[in-house]
Amino acid sequence: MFDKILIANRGEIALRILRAAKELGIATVAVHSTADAEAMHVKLADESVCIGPPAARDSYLNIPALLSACEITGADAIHPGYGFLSENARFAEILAEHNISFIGPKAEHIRIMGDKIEAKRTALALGIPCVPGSEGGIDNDQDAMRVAREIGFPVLVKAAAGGGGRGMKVARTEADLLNALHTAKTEAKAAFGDDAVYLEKYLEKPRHIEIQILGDGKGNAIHLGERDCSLQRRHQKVLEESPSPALNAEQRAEIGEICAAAMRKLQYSGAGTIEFLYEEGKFYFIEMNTRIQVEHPVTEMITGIDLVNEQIRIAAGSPLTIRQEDVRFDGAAIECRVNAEHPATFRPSPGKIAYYHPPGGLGVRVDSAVYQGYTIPPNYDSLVGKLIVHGRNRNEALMRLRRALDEFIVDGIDTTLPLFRTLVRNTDVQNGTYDIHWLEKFLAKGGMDE
Amino acid sequence: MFDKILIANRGEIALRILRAAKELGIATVAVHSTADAEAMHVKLADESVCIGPPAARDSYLNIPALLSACEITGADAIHPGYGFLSENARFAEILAEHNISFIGPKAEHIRIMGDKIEAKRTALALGIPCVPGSEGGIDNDQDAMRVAREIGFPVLVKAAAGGGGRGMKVARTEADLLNALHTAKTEAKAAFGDDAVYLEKYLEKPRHIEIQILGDGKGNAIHLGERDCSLQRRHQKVLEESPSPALNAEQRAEIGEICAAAMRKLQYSGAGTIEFLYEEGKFYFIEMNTRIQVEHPVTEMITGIDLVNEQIRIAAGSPLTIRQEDVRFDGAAIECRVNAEHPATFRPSPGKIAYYHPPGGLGVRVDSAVYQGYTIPPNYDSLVGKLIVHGRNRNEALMRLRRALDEFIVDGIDTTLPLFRTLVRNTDVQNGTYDIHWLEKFLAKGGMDE
Amino acid sequence: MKKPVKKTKAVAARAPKAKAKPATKRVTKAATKPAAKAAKPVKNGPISGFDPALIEMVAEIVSRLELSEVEIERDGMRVRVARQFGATQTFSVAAPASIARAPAAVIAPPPAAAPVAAAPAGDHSGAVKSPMVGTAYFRPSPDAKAFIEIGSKVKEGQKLLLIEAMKTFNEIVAPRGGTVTAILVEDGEPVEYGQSMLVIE
Amino acid sequence: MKKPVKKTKAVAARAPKAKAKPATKRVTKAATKPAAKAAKPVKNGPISGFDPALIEMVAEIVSRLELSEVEIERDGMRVRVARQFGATQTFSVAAPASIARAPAAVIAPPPAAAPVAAAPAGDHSGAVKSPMVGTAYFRPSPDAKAFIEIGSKVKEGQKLLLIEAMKTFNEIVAPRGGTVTAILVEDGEPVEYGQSMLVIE
Repeated sequence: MFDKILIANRGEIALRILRAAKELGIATVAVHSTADAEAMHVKLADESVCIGPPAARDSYLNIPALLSACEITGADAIHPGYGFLSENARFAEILAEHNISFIGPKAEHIRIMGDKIEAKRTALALGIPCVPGSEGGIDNDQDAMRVAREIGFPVLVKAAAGGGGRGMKVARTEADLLNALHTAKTEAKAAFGDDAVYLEKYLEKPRHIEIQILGDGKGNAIHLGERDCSLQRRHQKVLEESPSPALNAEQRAEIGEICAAAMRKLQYSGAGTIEFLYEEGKFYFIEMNTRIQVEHPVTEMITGIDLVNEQIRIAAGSPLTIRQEDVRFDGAAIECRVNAEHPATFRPSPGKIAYYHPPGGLGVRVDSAVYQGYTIPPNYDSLVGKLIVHGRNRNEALMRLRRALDEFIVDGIDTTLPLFRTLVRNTDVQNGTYDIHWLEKFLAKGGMDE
Repeated sequence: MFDKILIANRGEIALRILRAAKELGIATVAVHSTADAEAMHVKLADESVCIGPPAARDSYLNIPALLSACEITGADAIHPGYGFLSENARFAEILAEHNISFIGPKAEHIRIMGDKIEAKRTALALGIPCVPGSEGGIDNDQDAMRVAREIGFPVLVKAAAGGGGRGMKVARTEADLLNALHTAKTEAKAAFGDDAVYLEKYLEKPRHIEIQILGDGKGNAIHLGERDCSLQRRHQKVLEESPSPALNAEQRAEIGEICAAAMRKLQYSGAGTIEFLYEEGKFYFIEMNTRIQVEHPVTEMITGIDLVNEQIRIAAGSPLTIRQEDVRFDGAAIECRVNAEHPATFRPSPGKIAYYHPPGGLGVRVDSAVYQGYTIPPNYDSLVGKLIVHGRNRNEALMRLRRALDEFIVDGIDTTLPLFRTLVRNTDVQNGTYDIHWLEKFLAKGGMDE
Repeated sequence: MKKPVKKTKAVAARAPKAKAKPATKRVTKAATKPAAKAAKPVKNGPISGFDPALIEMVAEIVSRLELSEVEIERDGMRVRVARQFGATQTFSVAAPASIARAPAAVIAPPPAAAPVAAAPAGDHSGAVKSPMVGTAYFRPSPDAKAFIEIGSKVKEGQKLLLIEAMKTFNEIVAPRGGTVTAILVEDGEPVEYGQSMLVIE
Repeated sequence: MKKPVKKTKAVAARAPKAKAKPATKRVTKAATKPAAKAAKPVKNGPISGFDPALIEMVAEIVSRLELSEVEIERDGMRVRVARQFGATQTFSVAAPASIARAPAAVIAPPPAAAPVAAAPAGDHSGAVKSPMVGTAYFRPSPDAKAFIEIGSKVKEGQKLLLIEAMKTFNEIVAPRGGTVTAILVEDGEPVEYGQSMLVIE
């Protein structure tokens, strides 16, 4: 096991890592920018080193400074958290060259999954379902119809040279197809000087469902079920839950095993998440995150497994301590990302927290690095903390979330707490009938207006 | 189900009840003395009523005021919490006369268990093991020896008229017995004018182990395992854990089933705790608490069952939702009672909390009704809050407790947090090798001296 | 005695909240007070030159009155006294602030429309406070005349109102003689312990 | 260039804590800032030249009364006393308070024995701060003479020390000319970004 872990991150995830290390009896080094000198994890760490000015490129992304900090403190491992250097394959390699353990997967896997095309190719090869479509361009109407029938309507006609939504046409039925094809070709020609188009399955109201996996790097891997992260705004997850209201145990076991099997084949090491769009019973691979995720506590709450603890153990060379058949999914968990933003306009609201009182009691977990009097610096993301609740079933979790939200006080700055107080009382959210467009539409319709 | 529950208590248990009621969608009424006008549960309740001055007899024990508060608010049930009126059979009867539901057992069972002699008689009749002894007085040396051999050495010779430890002699071996008997008789004669004595099994280093039970009042009852509350000071529990380091699954199932069977026979309704001394594999009944207990979260953490929620459901006439075979004991939980007392002298330290920051993260629960700026009144008990941790095993729970204690900040008053920081690092506590005398001895030996 | 007309339970149930909360929650602070006090040293100040005792004295005021800042300038006579509300008062401040934004408003009750006079009158030396929880009645029966009204002259020991608690009617009498200058609860309204019901001056 | 003698990792590993922490953690409170400001009047004032005892005395007041700031100006008689509520102050206060009682002292490091001069000098306008994390060396090789010592006159651009980071030695040169009045880190000691290493006046 490691003697001393350097935490190459900030905010709540830095504190999360610190807690896991402490519970393993491992010494901790907090590195921080000058803007984060007063951060809670800095105060709680065994040692701390200021590594640069506020700009992340000069501090949290500053590899030489991190290496120097390891050297002067004698840290033998780095946990990168999420964001920053967590999915930087070169960083993982440099650490290896310096005999410092990277608490994350092999550089090779980070690199593969960091490249969209390579990731999809690998996923297909590993048997992970992807969005079906024509392999290459579509030359004529007959080919178009044949492929469209194969992948099933609705289909999306996309310009090969396109981007940003231009040159894209949806065909909902066979009758629509040729018209869509010709329009797309015409538009593509006009816009890009190239009328090559291809076909892809069109998802109208997909959910975002992701599978948490753990691998030991030696060919063992398990899945820890899914998280439903469909409530998003501008592609940012807002509220996550597990189990997904859309899946049953059989579907969970099936997609879970597909992912675990893929990770066994890949000899993946550490924690990872395979993200899917999900519609009408089918999963479509989006990407794989080769790191711990913001919403990991949702999985911890229903499985009882400490994911960061497992990451550290695996990086230290331990085998998986849990077999797939030992993983149990107990009850339901929901996480709210409380941001320092106006709950309706989402204008960022950094500043000093004048009063802070987190909720407590049964089934309530708060992962937050703020405290009363702490000033949220304007330099980084706006996450104030995560409120996670657990209940014996989804309804109990929702009721618990409601009461916990009503106890949570963060004053002095705007937060998105009021958004969650509204969401937890919304019928669609209560029924679990939402897709990835739901929240944007809800907000556009004035859901948060007075 | 009830429409509105009046919470006839204060402090953390009042907040605990409020949370359970909110999660069931039931409206809440907080009643409070003038000293508790700023209490958190008062601020969070749907309605609040001041029922009297600080002295408990004029407020929290004032039955007419509580009835009037029910009347003016329309509350249809009262939860008494622990202490105050929670084990007052007459109160339960008066509520019944006023058609207000008492969230607790039948008055009859409160009364039986409130009377030491009647409780022991009932326990024996229900098959619950009690401390063995001579049924009546011991008349001669032969009888004494016969009985002593039956119950096994060491035995305690007790004056029938005695009390407060006077007229008590321990006989560790047969050779000691007659001398102890005669000395006790002589002392008893001198002290009480009556030389009648009786014999009882003497427990040298017992643990305090209690069994949590739930009954539906209709003959169904289950047990939820044990809590080990051996770490005590002046008969006050200080730290509780489950499972007990002293029991194995078989012993747990056996004593648990004895208690559940007894409660089925009794047709007990609601939550209750059967307390035992435990020594060398044997249980000896002490008493039964016919209410929710301070340390109930320990059981909630390892079973996932919300005990206050169950109390409310049962009082509303619902059957038990959990069968014995569905009860699972997951991992280990430990609770620390953080008191507003000096950690070495235990001098009470009421006053204003200048800074408050509870620990958070995975497996950490804080049940506390204080907040920064809150003044702990000198009128009631000194409980600041309860820190409860859960881990996959006892070692993980201990490590988590250690890190959570180090995060916990309560400033402006003295608290017993430093005591727990010491205890969690103590070898005996870590090994679970403690009995009910351990803590007093540890403190007497200067365990908390600088 | 006949039972007076009583409001329905549903109505009665809502009332105590509106009444009780603002009284208990709003009292806390007094932002301006310290200013007057802090100004003193400047006015009288015969201080010249640097003096640690001065700092100590000012600091002591700052500390005692929980000020966050005192600024004194002599030339041009500048005084600045600031007080930040942190810990002590924050909960009372914080809770309402959160409610304002909380759709459910469950953290604390809305700052109900308590009669403006109620708050000051509550602490008035002439206030008659309820000795128990119950329902206040100002007349012996629904169609009878009220015991008192605003402007009534009352003698010590004179009957003012009844408080019903546990089906019994408890007479509340005047603790002293004087004129009824305010009645703070309505007929049939629930009252809690210590709640001011009327003022005799 | 020869590699200077380097302390063993074990030693180096412990060092930053003692050093780094007081710098990063202790600044918040009264200790440094007010002292630095309080030093101002000393310079200009006819009090007694630079007087550490004065600083110490003011700092003691500041500390005892939990002030966040004291400002004293002599000409025109300006006094400013500030006290911050809430976290900046409270957390730093709270943590050490808890540690004092915590047997493990893990909440924060003990208030290590930083040189008394270090704190005020940290914010000194003449302080030379480290532009990177690394290990400071004051001589080009173990047996060589130090580049500078206290009292050295230096010119702008003159070599002051080396900071080793990632096996390379980075020259730190004087940002301006003057006299070295303080050296705040030891030879071979780790330094963090922004840490004051010496003072040129």
